[in-house]
This record gives sequence, structure tokens and C-alpha cells, in this order.
Amino acid sequence: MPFIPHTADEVREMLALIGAQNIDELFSEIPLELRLRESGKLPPALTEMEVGRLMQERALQDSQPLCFIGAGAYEHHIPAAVWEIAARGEFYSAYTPYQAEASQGTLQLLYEFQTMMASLTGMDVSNASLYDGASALAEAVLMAVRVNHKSKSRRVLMPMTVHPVYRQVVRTIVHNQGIELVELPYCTECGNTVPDSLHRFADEDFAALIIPQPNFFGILEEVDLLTDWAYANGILAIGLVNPTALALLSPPDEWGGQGVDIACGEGQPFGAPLSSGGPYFGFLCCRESHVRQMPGRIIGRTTDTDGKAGYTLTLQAREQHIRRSRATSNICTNQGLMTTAATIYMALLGPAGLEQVAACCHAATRKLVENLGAIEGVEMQFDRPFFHEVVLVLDVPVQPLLDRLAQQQLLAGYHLGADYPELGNALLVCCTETKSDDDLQQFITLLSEAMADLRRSRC
Amino acid sequence: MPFIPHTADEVREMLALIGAQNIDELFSEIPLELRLRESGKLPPALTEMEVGRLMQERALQDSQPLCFIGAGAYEHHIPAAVWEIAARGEFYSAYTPYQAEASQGTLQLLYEFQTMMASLTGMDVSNASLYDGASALAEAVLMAVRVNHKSKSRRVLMPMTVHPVYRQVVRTIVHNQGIELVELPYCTECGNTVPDSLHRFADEDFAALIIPQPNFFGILEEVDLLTDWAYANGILAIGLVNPTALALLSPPDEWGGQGVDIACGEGQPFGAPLSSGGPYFGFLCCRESHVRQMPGRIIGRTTDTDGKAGYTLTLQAREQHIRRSRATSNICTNQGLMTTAATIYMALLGPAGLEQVAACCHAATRKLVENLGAIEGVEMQFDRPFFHEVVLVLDVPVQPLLDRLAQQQLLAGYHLGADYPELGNALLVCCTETKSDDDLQQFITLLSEAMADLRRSRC
Amino acid sequence: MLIFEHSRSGRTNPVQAPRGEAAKSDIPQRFRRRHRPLLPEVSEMQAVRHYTRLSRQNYAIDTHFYPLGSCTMKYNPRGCNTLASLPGFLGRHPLAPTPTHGQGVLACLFELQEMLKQVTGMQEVSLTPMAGAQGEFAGVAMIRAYHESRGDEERAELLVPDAAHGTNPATAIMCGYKVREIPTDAAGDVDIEALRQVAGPQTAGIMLTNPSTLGVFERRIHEIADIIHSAGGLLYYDGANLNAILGKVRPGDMGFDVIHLNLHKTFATPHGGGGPGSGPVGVGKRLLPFLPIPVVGRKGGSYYWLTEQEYPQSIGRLSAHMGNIGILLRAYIYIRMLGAEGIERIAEFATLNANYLMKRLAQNGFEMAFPERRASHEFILTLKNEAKQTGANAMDFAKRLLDYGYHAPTTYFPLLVPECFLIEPTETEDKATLDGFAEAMSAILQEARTNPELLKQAPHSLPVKRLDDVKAVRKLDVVWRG
Amino acid sequence: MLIFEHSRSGRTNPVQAPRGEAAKSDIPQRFRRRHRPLLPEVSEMQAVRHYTRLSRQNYAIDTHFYPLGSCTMKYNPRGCNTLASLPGFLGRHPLAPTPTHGQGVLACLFELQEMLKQVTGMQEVSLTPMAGAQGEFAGVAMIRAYHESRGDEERAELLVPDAAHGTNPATAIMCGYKVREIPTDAAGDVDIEALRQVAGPQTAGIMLTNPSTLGVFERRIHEIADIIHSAGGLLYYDGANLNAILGKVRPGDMGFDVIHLNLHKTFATPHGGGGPGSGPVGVGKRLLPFLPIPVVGRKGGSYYWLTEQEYPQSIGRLSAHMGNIGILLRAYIYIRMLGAEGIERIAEFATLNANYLMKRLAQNGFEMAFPERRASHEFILTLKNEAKQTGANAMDFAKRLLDYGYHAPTTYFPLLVPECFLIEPTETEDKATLDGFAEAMSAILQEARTNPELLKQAPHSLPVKRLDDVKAVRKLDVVWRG
Ligand SMILES: Cc1ncc(COP(=O)(O)O)c(C=O)c1O
Ligand SMILES: Cc1ncc(COP(=O)(O)O)c(C=O)c1O
Repeated sequence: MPFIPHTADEVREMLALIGAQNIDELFSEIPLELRLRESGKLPPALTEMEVGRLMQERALQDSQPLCFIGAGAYEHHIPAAVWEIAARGEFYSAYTPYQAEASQGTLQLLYEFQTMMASLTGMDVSNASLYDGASALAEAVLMAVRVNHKSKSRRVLMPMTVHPVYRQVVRTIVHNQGIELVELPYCTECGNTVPDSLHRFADEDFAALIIPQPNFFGILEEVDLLTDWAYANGILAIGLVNPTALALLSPPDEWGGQGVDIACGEGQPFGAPLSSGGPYFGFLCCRESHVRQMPGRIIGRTTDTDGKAGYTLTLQAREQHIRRSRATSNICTNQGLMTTAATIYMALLGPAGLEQVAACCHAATRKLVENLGAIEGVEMQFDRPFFHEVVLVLDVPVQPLLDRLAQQQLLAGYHLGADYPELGNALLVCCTETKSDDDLQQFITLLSEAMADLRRSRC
Repeated sequence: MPFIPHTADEVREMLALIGAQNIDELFSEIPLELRLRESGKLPPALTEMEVGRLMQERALQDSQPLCFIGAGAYEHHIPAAVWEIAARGEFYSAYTPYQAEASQGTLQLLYEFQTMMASLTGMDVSNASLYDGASALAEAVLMAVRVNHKSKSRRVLMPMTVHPVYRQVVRTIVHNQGIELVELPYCTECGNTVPDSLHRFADEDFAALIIPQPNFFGILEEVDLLTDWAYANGILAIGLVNPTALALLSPPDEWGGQGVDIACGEGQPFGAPLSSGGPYFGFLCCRESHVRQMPGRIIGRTTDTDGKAGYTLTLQAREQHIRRSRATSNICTNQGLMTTAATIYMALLGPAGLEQVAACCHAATRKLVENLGAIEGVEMQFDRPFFHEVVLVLDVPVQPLLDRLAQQQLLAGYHLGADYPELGNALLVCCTETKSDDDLQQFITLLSEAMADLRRSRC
Repeated sequence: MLIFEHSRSGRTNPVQAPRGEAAKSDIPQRFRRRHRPLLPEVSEMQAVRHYTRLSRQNYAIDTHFYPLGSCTMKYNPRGCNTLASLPGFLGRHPLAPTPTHGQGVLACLFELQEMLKQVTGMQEVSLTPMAGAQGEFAGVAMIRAYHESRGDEERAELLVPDAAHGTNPATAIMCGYKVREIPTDAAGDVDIEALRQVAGPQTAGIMLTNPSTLGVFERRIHEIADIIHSAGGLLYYDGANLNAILGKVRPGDMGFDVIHLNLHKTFATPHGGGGPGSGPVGVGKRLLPFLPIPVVGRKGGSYYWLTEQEYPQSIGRLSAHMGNIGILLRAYIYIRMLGAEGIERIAEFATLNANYLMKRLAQNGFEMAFPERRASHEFILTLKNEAKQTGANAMDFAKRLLDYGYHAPTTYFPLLVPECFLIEPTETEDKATLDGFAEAMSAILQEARTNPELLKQAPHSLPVKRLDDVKAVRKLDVVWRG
Repeated sequence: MLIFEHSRSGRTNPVQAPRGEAAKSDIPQRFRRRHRPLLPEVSEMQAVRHYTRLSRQNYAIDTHFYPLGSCTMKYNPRGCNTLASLPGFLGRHPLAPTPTHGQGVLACLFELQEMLKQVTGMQEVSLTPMAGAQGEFAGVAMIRAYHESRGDEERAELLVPDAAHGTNPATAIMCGYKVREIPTDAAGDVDIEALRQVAGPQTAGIMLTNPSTLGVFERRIHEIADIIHSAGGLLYYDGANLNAILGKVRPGDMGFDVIHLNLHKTFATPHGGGGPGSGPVGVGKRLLPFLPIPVVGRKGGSYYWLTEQEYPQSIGRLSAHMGNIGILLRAYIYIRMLGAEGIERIAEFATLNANYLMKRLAQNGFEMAFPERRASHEFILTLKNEAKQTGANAMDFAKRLLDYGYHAPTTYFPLLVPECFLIEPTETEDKATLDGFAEAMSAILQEARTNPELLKQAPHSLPVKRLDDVKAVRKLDVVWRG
């Protein structure tokens, strides 16, 4: 029996002790009329070898194209050691560390994770992960509404330069609590949220302002001005940041005069394979004064009866298993293993390595931009500082172009048309450190050929 | 610096303590005229990401054809757990267990390995591995010559049905000690060593007779008769066995009236990936009375000062690090990690599972044989009981056929022509449990097409 | 030692950082970071050694019996990990075009949806929720969307048994509901009379698990369904306990309108020291239009995403992509390896193990919370007498179990049973392990009687002794500051 | 507990066995097995748990400082394992045709041959030997083949320093030679006068390592080479200590005719708890024709095996295929990650660490075997005074080190230094670790003075206490019999 160790003799002995004739008798409390009669239409069992072959075929179907899509999920080099260690049974197959003394491995690692994330964002404290970047932003919004004592407003300002799906997710999660999201338009010339445009909200009451850095277009927002404006108006500032970018860009804690109140984002760039979108992890950091309103697990350092340092879940009174309906969130299981990988990733890269990753990603994207001159009909949409991702406008329709390039095993970027129709034939393109000069050349060559062909076939 | 942790400050401090100006000074005892002046023509350093890409491209070049070659290396399903555990740092990066108390993991595992191998072969004792099957056979020959007190002969009988490369390896390793290998011919009709043909050696003196089961052609030798003949003539019997086959075939201990003196073979079928030929491992088992002449590490169970059971290297007085020039062999490092994998493999399969593996391999080969009728110009060379591997004779030349099928991603078998020219257009074909009915069909289809084409192009 | 304590300023691991001069001068100074973050500066070996050693301080399914009630800590087949980690799966960008670069993964997800429909008896499944609690959110949000779509806006209350898991009431609140607790009767069932009294036009629905968190099957589930449905409410099934009934009875057949599953429990995906999990939701007819997106569809043999176009009334998206796909693949592989028959045996042997261990512990003198009931896949034992007699409470027993090489059961949950252990052995443990656990419990009981301090000071053999949780809160230290 | 003690008759793990009725009735009864072997009957989880737990009883580079002299226990980069384990490499059959299915792996092997030629200064390399000792065998067999090819058959003696590793004399015997030991002088060098006296027409050659197993560089290597070569013999270089001189001086330039390398030492391939290793051999001009086959050749941009056709005088084959290819790939990846500069730094920092640790220990009062000499990548300390004063000998110190969380250095080798520790820290350890080790040694010395029993009973904190090696031999128990 797959994964069941019982021998027939043992089953007999066990039933005898229980005092039951057979296993079926153990289900006697289930009303008979509810009992399933046939065993359903599941496929028959496969051996590991058989399912292995099936999965190998399926994995091959998805092949491994040259990919210039970013748009919230980034292909980075993951050191081999990351998953060789994270996949060790002791990390992989442990539960949430409820018995602290028997979980010091996970707990100390998470304490280290919190320290690293807090330092990267500049914030005082970090939790031990949320589901992903989008849901972390939603939790940040809920938290900001709880925390902002200056305002009783349940309205939150959300720039349109925030990832379009993040905006959907936030709406899904917060709207049942009567929170209203007010969208901030962006400048279609510059690709950022124009700080001056906020003045028209000066008289209204808001709980929080979300500030993405870089924003969905890769453009750097004027985070100092935006944060200062929020502070001046009694609005909490929520920084939504890319952790790789943080190695180069100023930490949210230093935005404007006061820094943000909450920083959150998607942790995927730190050691999580692209994996069709998950599992990734969300992170959330904040000022110490807000820590009791923070959602998710938090690990604290304490001492044992000998006075030796040890680690344990702390501030559990915020959580659902203690506080139940008054908890800061319903989150229970988070993305532990992904933070395990992220912690090892950060340790293997170190501050200099991580800065080099960020710089190389950015330099590759800039190099690509500089070489676009070689292609007719391509232009940069925005002329402002960016980080590792840019919007191109093309003189041909994007979808047929992408389809064609996909056939050639090139995923040339993300089509912005559906989310931002006002931008026309716009393509969001990203390079990371995984893209060599040859890859860039390949991109240029295939793209220009395809565009030329498309143009020809149109006339 | 790759894999070197020293900071500039630390280097300074360390040199100061040593009392050296710089690192170069530490090499002052090396005569100056010998010192290398340039750093050689090694390629520049790559990052793990870069070498990763290179290796991925190289691995893809070797692709993954449908493979019906056996000939001493067999494609079996390896449960995922085998290498997920064997590759754990504690097994992977430990040295030979010289400090027993700090190596109980490896030592107990090897004791279990010895127990499993002894039971599988039926022999009293097993060592903890040799390099591979071929060198294990060479060590068995050397051991037999040392052990056989009835005979002072340094001549050993080796059937031609032993793997041709094994015969070469044995020769390479033993001939410097003046040991002569006398080849036994085989019956080209039946594919086995005919016991009666041994009678002509009855008056000669030999130290040992090698008995392969199954032999290189997949044919089952008359092991009982051969073993009895050896015993009757004061010759030691060495069984050369396939461990998978042992799940179905009688263990060498039970061959004839007395069983063999030494059983050895290639352990690859137990958890070692094909990997172009290595690393695999050799195993060697023997009667308890011969244990002090056995080469290689042996683990023994003993007790600690509290009387608790524990494991340690034992009978080290046989080994080179103690006995030096009078050691049973020069072997030191063996194939520990491969036996680790093999032990986990055997534990995951169990006796019933292993028997099922053997039976399914064999059944697949038989099924293939039964379907060969569908192809013109193919015949079985030998009509005798076999295990999971057979010799086919074709009416077309083998090499062009194989080349052509390789282009179609089918490796149809091993060309016997070079080693056994007397067999003509002979192809050694093997199925294991990894071959599905579809695979067999594919083999039949492609082979018959290719043969037909070849025949056409010849006339 | 913390990884930071191995750090030395200026140490790098150049093999892992990309090479090359990478000027960043086009990024204006005002956007740039001025101080490097406090990340460790260690060699690769130092990192490997540190985290390898840390891992060894964990108890885990791969190393210990882990009878943590409600958590279904069963064997996580290694093959699921290896196969879900094939490069084709790991390397796929979430936005890669599905017609050319995604049919493999979508085929698996589609089939998983189908299989989960089968085992739950629901009409449609969405795989997107990333854990049980997010599945609950999705489920309750659908209930709310349903009532709203009918203009039935007065329903402001969600009923939750007092024994429910904390995520249930917390979820209700996140969805804007008031929570009303329903008491449990002496036999461990929902107090039906109390339920009748509170069910009414203000009732949006009820959240239940069955078997409940008390380790017993809710026998009057049909009656409960009638009461709630008659009142116009819907029934939510918390799938955390599905392991107990797989192949025996289906939530859909019991009358539930919506369900979440915990793949990281029932379907053996790893818990990873806290996650990632996966909490797919299944719905009956009424909630079909509200499913969270995306869902995988099939047309003419090829697979694609179903989005707001096909589900205009969807409650929306819960993650930037489609949740924890790597985990979904593991569950898919697991189910394929079990097949129809294997799935059914899960409940049988999980239940056998629970009843056997319950009986053994009862024979050894421990008091069961519901001695007259059959255990489901788990059961509750109360140490209230022992605590009174010896002064060693459930927490002390739990910590002492760690010394014996067993992870402790769930303690102090459900709260209504004093000094309780919620014990769930799961089907993948063998009899000898259960016997060993029962003997350890007896040995500890003996120790409690003769030397209760031994328990109160426990554990004695772990990397740390009993940790001071109170201090962890009072002197909050959640970030290392050197 | 042994895996067999978890076994229960009739238990199977069907997920791992192939399915289907597989009749074997065509195999006649007389060939068939009558009783099943004693293999464990355990569930997959039991096997996983058992071997995971066992692994945790090991010290290893990934968990502990492991300064085992002569063994070069340095960090084994995880990337080498991951990349050498790509499916294309693992799945390739050794007899797959190289033109269509093998250019990838052969390219790596060819380049590895070239790189090893570079670092050793030899003319050609064969990668086939499967460990150091097999490399030695190949090397000495080539020396013999060389003399035989010249009809110089009288040369029956191989010279070996008394400090040599045991494999050296054992190999000489396997190749049919007599062994003649050469003494060491007080400074740790070969006694040149003694050497002069024994070198002669009966001398086939000499086996040396340089730096020697005494941890010092053989300064008069040129003179030695002259003596041997003048006598008509050849020089064999045991590459176990190559880590000490990489990029500084090459065996080829020192006058050696043949060399083996231990990739599982110098080139960071794992030792796997005993192997697999890899022992490529390199040769100078004289031995070129005798190289063991196969070797990888290149013609017109494509790679192929060189066999007896190209090497008709080859000593022959040493393995059924081409040795431990998976290990060779790991070494290849390692060298690519280091590059020219990185390779050179190995010797520098291995030597820096050894000299630093030697000095620290000397300052702490320990006696060095060769205090006037520079350490190479390793050094020897003698505890003879401590043993005399306290009764605790080198073995006791070694066992006590385990309690402090350090693997012990090599003990009692080389035999000519009494109560010795051969200590090799390697370049991948940081200063703090060396400091910690030095402090532990001092602490143990203190213990030896005040409480020698503590050392004699050590270790105290490991899964077992001091094991009885004598009993292990006397009451031989090498197979479990239930
Ligand atoms: C009964 C019950 N419901 C819900 C949950 C929440 O599931 P998750 O942790 O996956 O969010 C749990 C998990 O502990 C549970 O036991
Ligand atoms: C000096 C020396 N020579 C030879 C060897 C033998 O190498 P291997 O163990 O790889 O056979 C060793 C290994 O311990 C050694 O240290």
C-alpha cells in the first residue's frame, strides 16, 4: 500500500485491541446514507517511475525559452546551495515551529531572515513572511487602516503604477472590510506618479498612500516627495519595494524626512524559482511602534532556563490561534520554506554580491536600451530613471509579435495593452544578471527581424 | 576569492603572528629555480551561473535517447529518496570513517550494506565496496590466489563469457603479480560455458575458476555443475553476479554442493545512475574463513564503554595503512557514497520489490524477444535460459544500423562484433523495468524500418 | 551562533555574484542607497555549514514522529519534490504564453482540479488560494458575494463552533462578518438546539470541519445542513480534517456548499517549517460563478486560463499569479501515485492508527475527552487529573515528550478541553512507533508522579532548555542589532 | 536501531517497484532462488527517516571543521554536485555512441585533461583511475611497462620513504616490486646519503610526495631526481599533497616522470564517507605510450575515445568504462569556477592557514615535529610529552576534540613521529575557526593535566562513547544475523 506501513498481521492486532471487527467498523459513526459507495473516478495508481516519466514529458513541453519578461517575477541565478540545503528534510518536512525547543533551526533562521529584511528595508522589524507580494500589500493596507490613529478614514490611495494584478488582489482582500481604494493616475509621458498631482487630495481624509519603488513600469518614483506629502497630511506611507532593487536604491525607511511606516513586497527574487508564479513569499516590515498590528508570524529571541539564547514565536496574541476573531489577520501557514531559501540566498550573496546582482541587472537592461537604436520602430516610452525594466513602444501590434517570437523560443516581454490601453503598443521588458551579451544580441536580432516581417506583411 | 574566506585584515594578522612579510615568504623552502613564474594557461574563472549555463548546454548535447544497451550498465528506476538522502552533506562531505564515534551514520549504514549484500549473495561476509565490478573481479582473483592453500598455482580460469572489458581489466591488474589468466571458450550455439569442456583441464593446476551469472550474453551458466567441478578439483570458485538478477537467481552460496568461495560483481544496478560509466561500485563477499584475505574496508559491530552497540572499521590489519606492503590490496578510498545509495535503494525496494524489478526486467526482454518475429532478418543467437539481456543476429551489418537508429534517438543495443567476431552481425539487447510496452513497440518499429531501408540500399 | 557572528567586513563569495563592471551612474544619487544593509559577509562554506547545522536542530517528519493534531504530519514523498523541481517546471515564467510554453504545467493543474472535484464531491475547484486560511477567505468571500448577488444583504453573521480553529473566526472578520459561536454538547457534537436558536435571517452561513477539531465525526451533519439551509445560510467546510474521510464520505454529499482543502495536510505536500501550503477551494452549484480566478480550462485538447471573462462575478484574484503552483504539482504527483484505491486507504489507516493509539493510551490510564466516541483520524486526551495530582501540566508533558524523541501533539487546542493533547498519528506511521509513543507517555506519567520537576524543567536533551516565552514578548527582540 | 529492526514481514513499498504481472517461468527452477534475501521490509518513510537520522550521526565538512591531515577536507561546492547531476549527464549510458550522444561529456573530460596537464606540468593525462591508490597502481605499472619495453628487466625494487602513505608500498607490491624503505633525516627531508647508497641498477624508481607526508617541502628534490634518474629509475609523484603547491611549483618541473592526483582532495570532489574518489595520472615523455586507456582525444572539433589503437603499449584498462566520470565532472566544474588565479590562491591560503595554526599551537605550548620548518598545507604536532606527563595520548586528545565539535586530525601517521597529529586545515576555513580549534586544544591540554580520565573516556557527547576496536576484531560481527 503506497506510503502505508501496516502489515496484515498488524492490522489484525490493532483491530483486536480496539475491539473492532474490521476497519470499516471504525467509520460507524458516519451516517450510512452519506457513505460513498464507489471509490470515484480517480485514475489508477502510478509508480514513482511512471509518474516520473509523465512529469518529465510535461516539464519538457514547457521548454526553456529565452525570457525577457519581468512584470513582477524575475529570473535570477539561484546558487545551488540554496535548495540543496532548504530541501533538507529537517527544513522541508517540519511544521510551523510551535514547539520552540524542537524547532531552533527554523526559528533561528527566521530570526536571521527578519534581521536581514529589516536591514534591507531599513525598518525596525520584519515578520516571517506572508503569502506573496500582492497579498502582502493587501495586509499592509489593512494594517495601515488599523494603525492610523490620526485618521478614521478607510480610504487608501493606490497609484496606477502599482502592478495591475496587485491592485486587483488588494481590492479582493480589503473590500469586504469596507476599505476603499482610490486610484492615483500616472503621467503617461514620464511613467510615474506626479507628486504635484496629489495636491488635489489635500483636503480629503485617507488612511494610507502606497508608494511603489520601482513602479510596475520599472520607473523610479519620487519617493521622497510622496512620503513627505503623506506625512504632512497624516497619511501612513506604505512602500512597495523590489528586494533586489533595495541593494541599490534608498531603503523605504529613508524616504523623505521620516521614512515610510510599512514596507512590503514580493520576495521571489531572493531564491525562489519562477515556477509559473509560485510558491513565492511576501515580506512586510514596519516601525517598531506598529509591531503589534503586524500580521503574520514573528520570531523573538529569548533565553532558556539556563540563560542561554534561544528563539520562539512571539507576539502570538496578535494571531488567529490566540486572538481568534480579533486577530490582526487570518494568516496561519505562511511561506516558510521560501524564506528559508531567501535567507540562505542572502547569506551566500552578502551585501556586495547583492549589490552586484542589482547593478548587473540594471546594466544589462540599460545596455539593451542603448542597442535598441538598431531596430526600426522601437522607442522608449518613458524618459526617466528606471531600474532593470523598461517600457518600449512599437510601431507594430504587440500580440502577434510576441506570438511569433515565442515560436522562436524568445519571450520578448510583457504586453501592457490590456492593463494600460492608453500606452498603445507597449511592451514591458526586463533584463536580469542572467542575460549575457549574446542573449541581448539575440533579442535585438530576433525582434528586429520579426518587426520587419510584420511590417512587410501588413503593407 | 572563490571559496576562500580570508579578509585582507585577517591575512595581515595571520602573517604578523607567523612572522612573515607576505604569503609568498611561506613558500621560501621551495627552491627558487623550481618556482612557477606564470600562472599557466587555465581559462579564467567563471561564476556558478556561467558554468551552470555551460554545463546545461553540454548536458543537453548528450540528450536522452531511448536506450536498450545493457552490456554491464543497466538503466533502472532510482527512487527519488535515494539521492535526496545520499546527497545530504553529512554523507556527501564526510571522509572515510576513521573516527568511528563521529561517523556512526556512515558506519552503521555500511554494516547494513554488508548484511544486505551477504544475504543477497548468500555469503557469510561482505566488504564495504571496491571501485567497480571489473576491478572487484580482479581483486577476487588476487584474493583467490592468496587463499587457495590447496593449490600453489597462479593460473586462473576465466570464461570468454565474462564481460570482455572485465577480462582486460583483470589482466591489467593481476599480470604484474605473475598471475596467468586462461580463457575458457564458450559454445557459439548456446552462448554458455559448456561444463563438459572443462574436463580437458582436469589434470592441470588452477587457483580459481570465474563463473559469471548471467554471463555477458545474458545467458544463464550451469553454475551448479561449474562450481562442483571447481570444488572437485581443488579450485576456488568465484561467482560474478548481477545483483538485480540475484533477486531471482540462486545465490552463489548455493551453487553446486558447496557454493562459491567468493562472490563479486558490479553494484551499479542498485541506485547508481548510468552516468557515462561511473561512479559505480564493486562488491565482494566471501566465506567467513577467508575474511582476513578480503580486500577493502570492513565494518564491524562492537560496543562502547557503556556496553552500547556501535560500529567501527575492523580487521584493519589487512589494509595498506596498517600492513603497508603486506596488505591484501592497495585500495584505500572506495566508493562509499555509491554504497550509501545502494543501501537506501535496497531498503526502499525490499525483497519483494527487488524481485519484482528483476522479474519485470526479464519479462520486458522476453516480450521483446517474442515480438521480434515481426521483423524480418532478426534472430535469437542463443536458445537457452537468459536473464534480461539477449543476443540478436541480424541480416544487415550492425554498425550502420546502430548509427542510423542513434540519429532517431534509439540506442538499439551493443555491437558484439569487435569482441566476438565469430558471432557475425550480433547485437546485445537489454530491457529493464524502465521500458514500457510503448518503448518496446518503438524499438520494433524503428528497427524493422531501419533494417528494411538498409537492405534496400544494399541491393 | 548567528550567521552575522560569522561575518567579517569585506568578505565576499564571488562565485555567486555576477561578474563585470556594472555602472549604475544613470540612477540619480537621490534614489540611491547610501549604506549597505546588514547582510552576512561569509564564505559559501560558512553559509552551508551554518544552515546545515541549524537544520539539524529541527524535529521534522523525516526525523521524528510528529503527531501534531489538526496538522496531518504525514510522510511527504521525496519523489514529489524531485519531480516538481524538474527544470521545465521551475524555470517557467508565470506570464509565459500558455499555448507555446505552458501546456505541461496546465495539464497537471487541470487534472488536479478534476481529481479534487472527485474527492470532495464539489462542482468546480479553484487552486489559487495559497494556504488553508486563504482558502477560507475565498470561501467566505464567495458566500458573501452570493448573498450580495441576490440582494440578500442583511446576513451579517457567520456561525462558528466554539471548538473551531482560530482561522475560522478570523476569516469571518476579514470578510466583514460578525462571528457567533455555537457551543459543543457533551458528546462533542454541535449543540443542535443552540444552533436552531441562533440560525435565522441574519445568518450568512456556518463554518464547520467534519470530523471536527474534537476528533469526532459530527453525526447530525444532515440536520445541521437543513437548519442552515432553511435559514437561508450556506455551509462552509474547513478541509483541514479531510484526511479522516477521504473516499468514505464527501463534503459535497454532506450538504456543504463550499470547502477548502489543505494540500499541505491531506495531500502530503511539505509544511516547510511554516509553509508554503496550498488551500484550493471547491464549490457547489450556488457558488460556482464566484470562484476566485484564475482557474484552468480546457478547450479542444489544449489548456488555458479562465479569468474574469469566464467568471465575471468572481470574487477576484488572491495572488499575483495562480498561487503556489509548485505545491500544487506536488499534490498532483502524490494523488497520481496513490490512485483511487490508495486515496481511500488514507482515511482507513489514519483512522485505524488514531483509534489504536487512543485505546492504548486509555489502557495506560490516560483520560480521553470523548471516551465513548470513535476517534476519527485524531483524538483528544485530557491531562487535567494528572495536572492536578502531580503539578505537571499538558505543556510539561509535551516538553518531556521531546526528550523521548517525539514531537509533541497539539496542546491546549481546542480550548474547551482542559489540559488537552490533540493527537493525530496519520496513516504513514507504523504500529511500532505508536507503541513506542504510548510507552513514552506512560513513562512520563510515572516520572510526573515521582519527580514532576523533571517534566517542568523539560526538555533536557535539546539544543536549548525550556524557553521563556513571556520574556520573548516583554523584552521584544526580533531583529539582531549586533 | 538497525533498519532490519524496523522490518516487518510482508511490508512493501509498491510505489517504488514496477507494476504488472511478470512471469519468470521461462527461467528453469534449477536457476531460481528459493529463499528471499534478508532485505528490510520497511515503508518509504521508515527508510527515509532511518537514513536521515543516521546521516546526522556523522561529522562532515558541511557540519564540522575536519582538519584530517593528508586528506584535504575542503569545502565541496554544492554547485559541482547540482551541475554534475543534470539529467543529460546522469542518464547517459557508457556505451552510448559518442558522435551523437556524448560530445557534451567528452568536451568536459577533454578540457579537464588539458587543465590537469597545465597544473601538473605533465605531457598527457589519463582520467581513468578511480582513486589515488588506483592512480598509484597505474603509475607504477607504467614504470614497470617502461622498463620492460626497454628490456631493462632487472629493476625489481621500488624505493619508498619511511614516512610514505601505506598505499605506496602496497601498490609497489601489487605491481610485483620489492619495496625498499628510505629513512628520513632529522629535518624531515629524505636522507640523501641513504638514498645514494640504495639507488642502483635494481632501482625501478621512487615514490614520493612533495611536500611529504611530514608536512614539509622536500628541498633537495632536484638532487633526488638526479640520483634516481642517473641510476636509471623513474620518479613517481603521489599527488595527495598537491593542494600545497598548486600554481607555485609543478611536479613536472621538479623532475617527476609520473603523477597521480586525488581529485577528491585537491579538486574538492566529495569524499562521500569513503569515496568515490578519482585518481587521474599524468606522465612525462618517457611514459607517454603506456597511459591507461581510454583517454579522450579531439579531432576536427569533435571528441572521441582513444583506445588500444592509439595506445598499443598501454598498460590497459582499469575499469569497465572510464572510471568515475561523475566525479571528474565535479572537478571540471570546480576548476572552471576557480580559474587560473583561483587555483593559485588555493596553495597560498592552505599554506597560510597551516602556518598560522602551527604557530598558534606552538604558542599554546604544543611541540611541533619540525619546529624549524615552514609548514606546507599541513604540519605535525607530537603529543609525546603530554602523553608521558598526563597519561592521555594522541588518541585521547583526538577523541576529546570530537566533544569540542571538531573532527580530529590524522593520528599516528606518519608513524615515525610518536603520538602525532597531522593537521591540515585547508584554505576554505576561516581564521575564527582556526582560533577556536587552537583554544580547544589548549582547553584539552588543561583537562589532560587536571583530569586525564576525561580524555581517556572521551568522547562524551556523541551518539556512542569510546568504541572497543579490539573487540570488533576479536568477536568479529560484520553481518547482522537478527
Ligand atoms: C482546522 C484547521 N483549519 C484551518 C487551518 C488553517 O490552514 P492554514 O494553516 O493552511 O492556513 C488549520 C491549520 O492549522 C486547521 O488545523
Ligand atoms: C599521501 C597519500 N597517498 C595516497 C593516498 C591514497 O589515495 P586514495 O585514498 O584516493 O586511494 C592517500 C589517501 O589517503 C594519501 O593521503
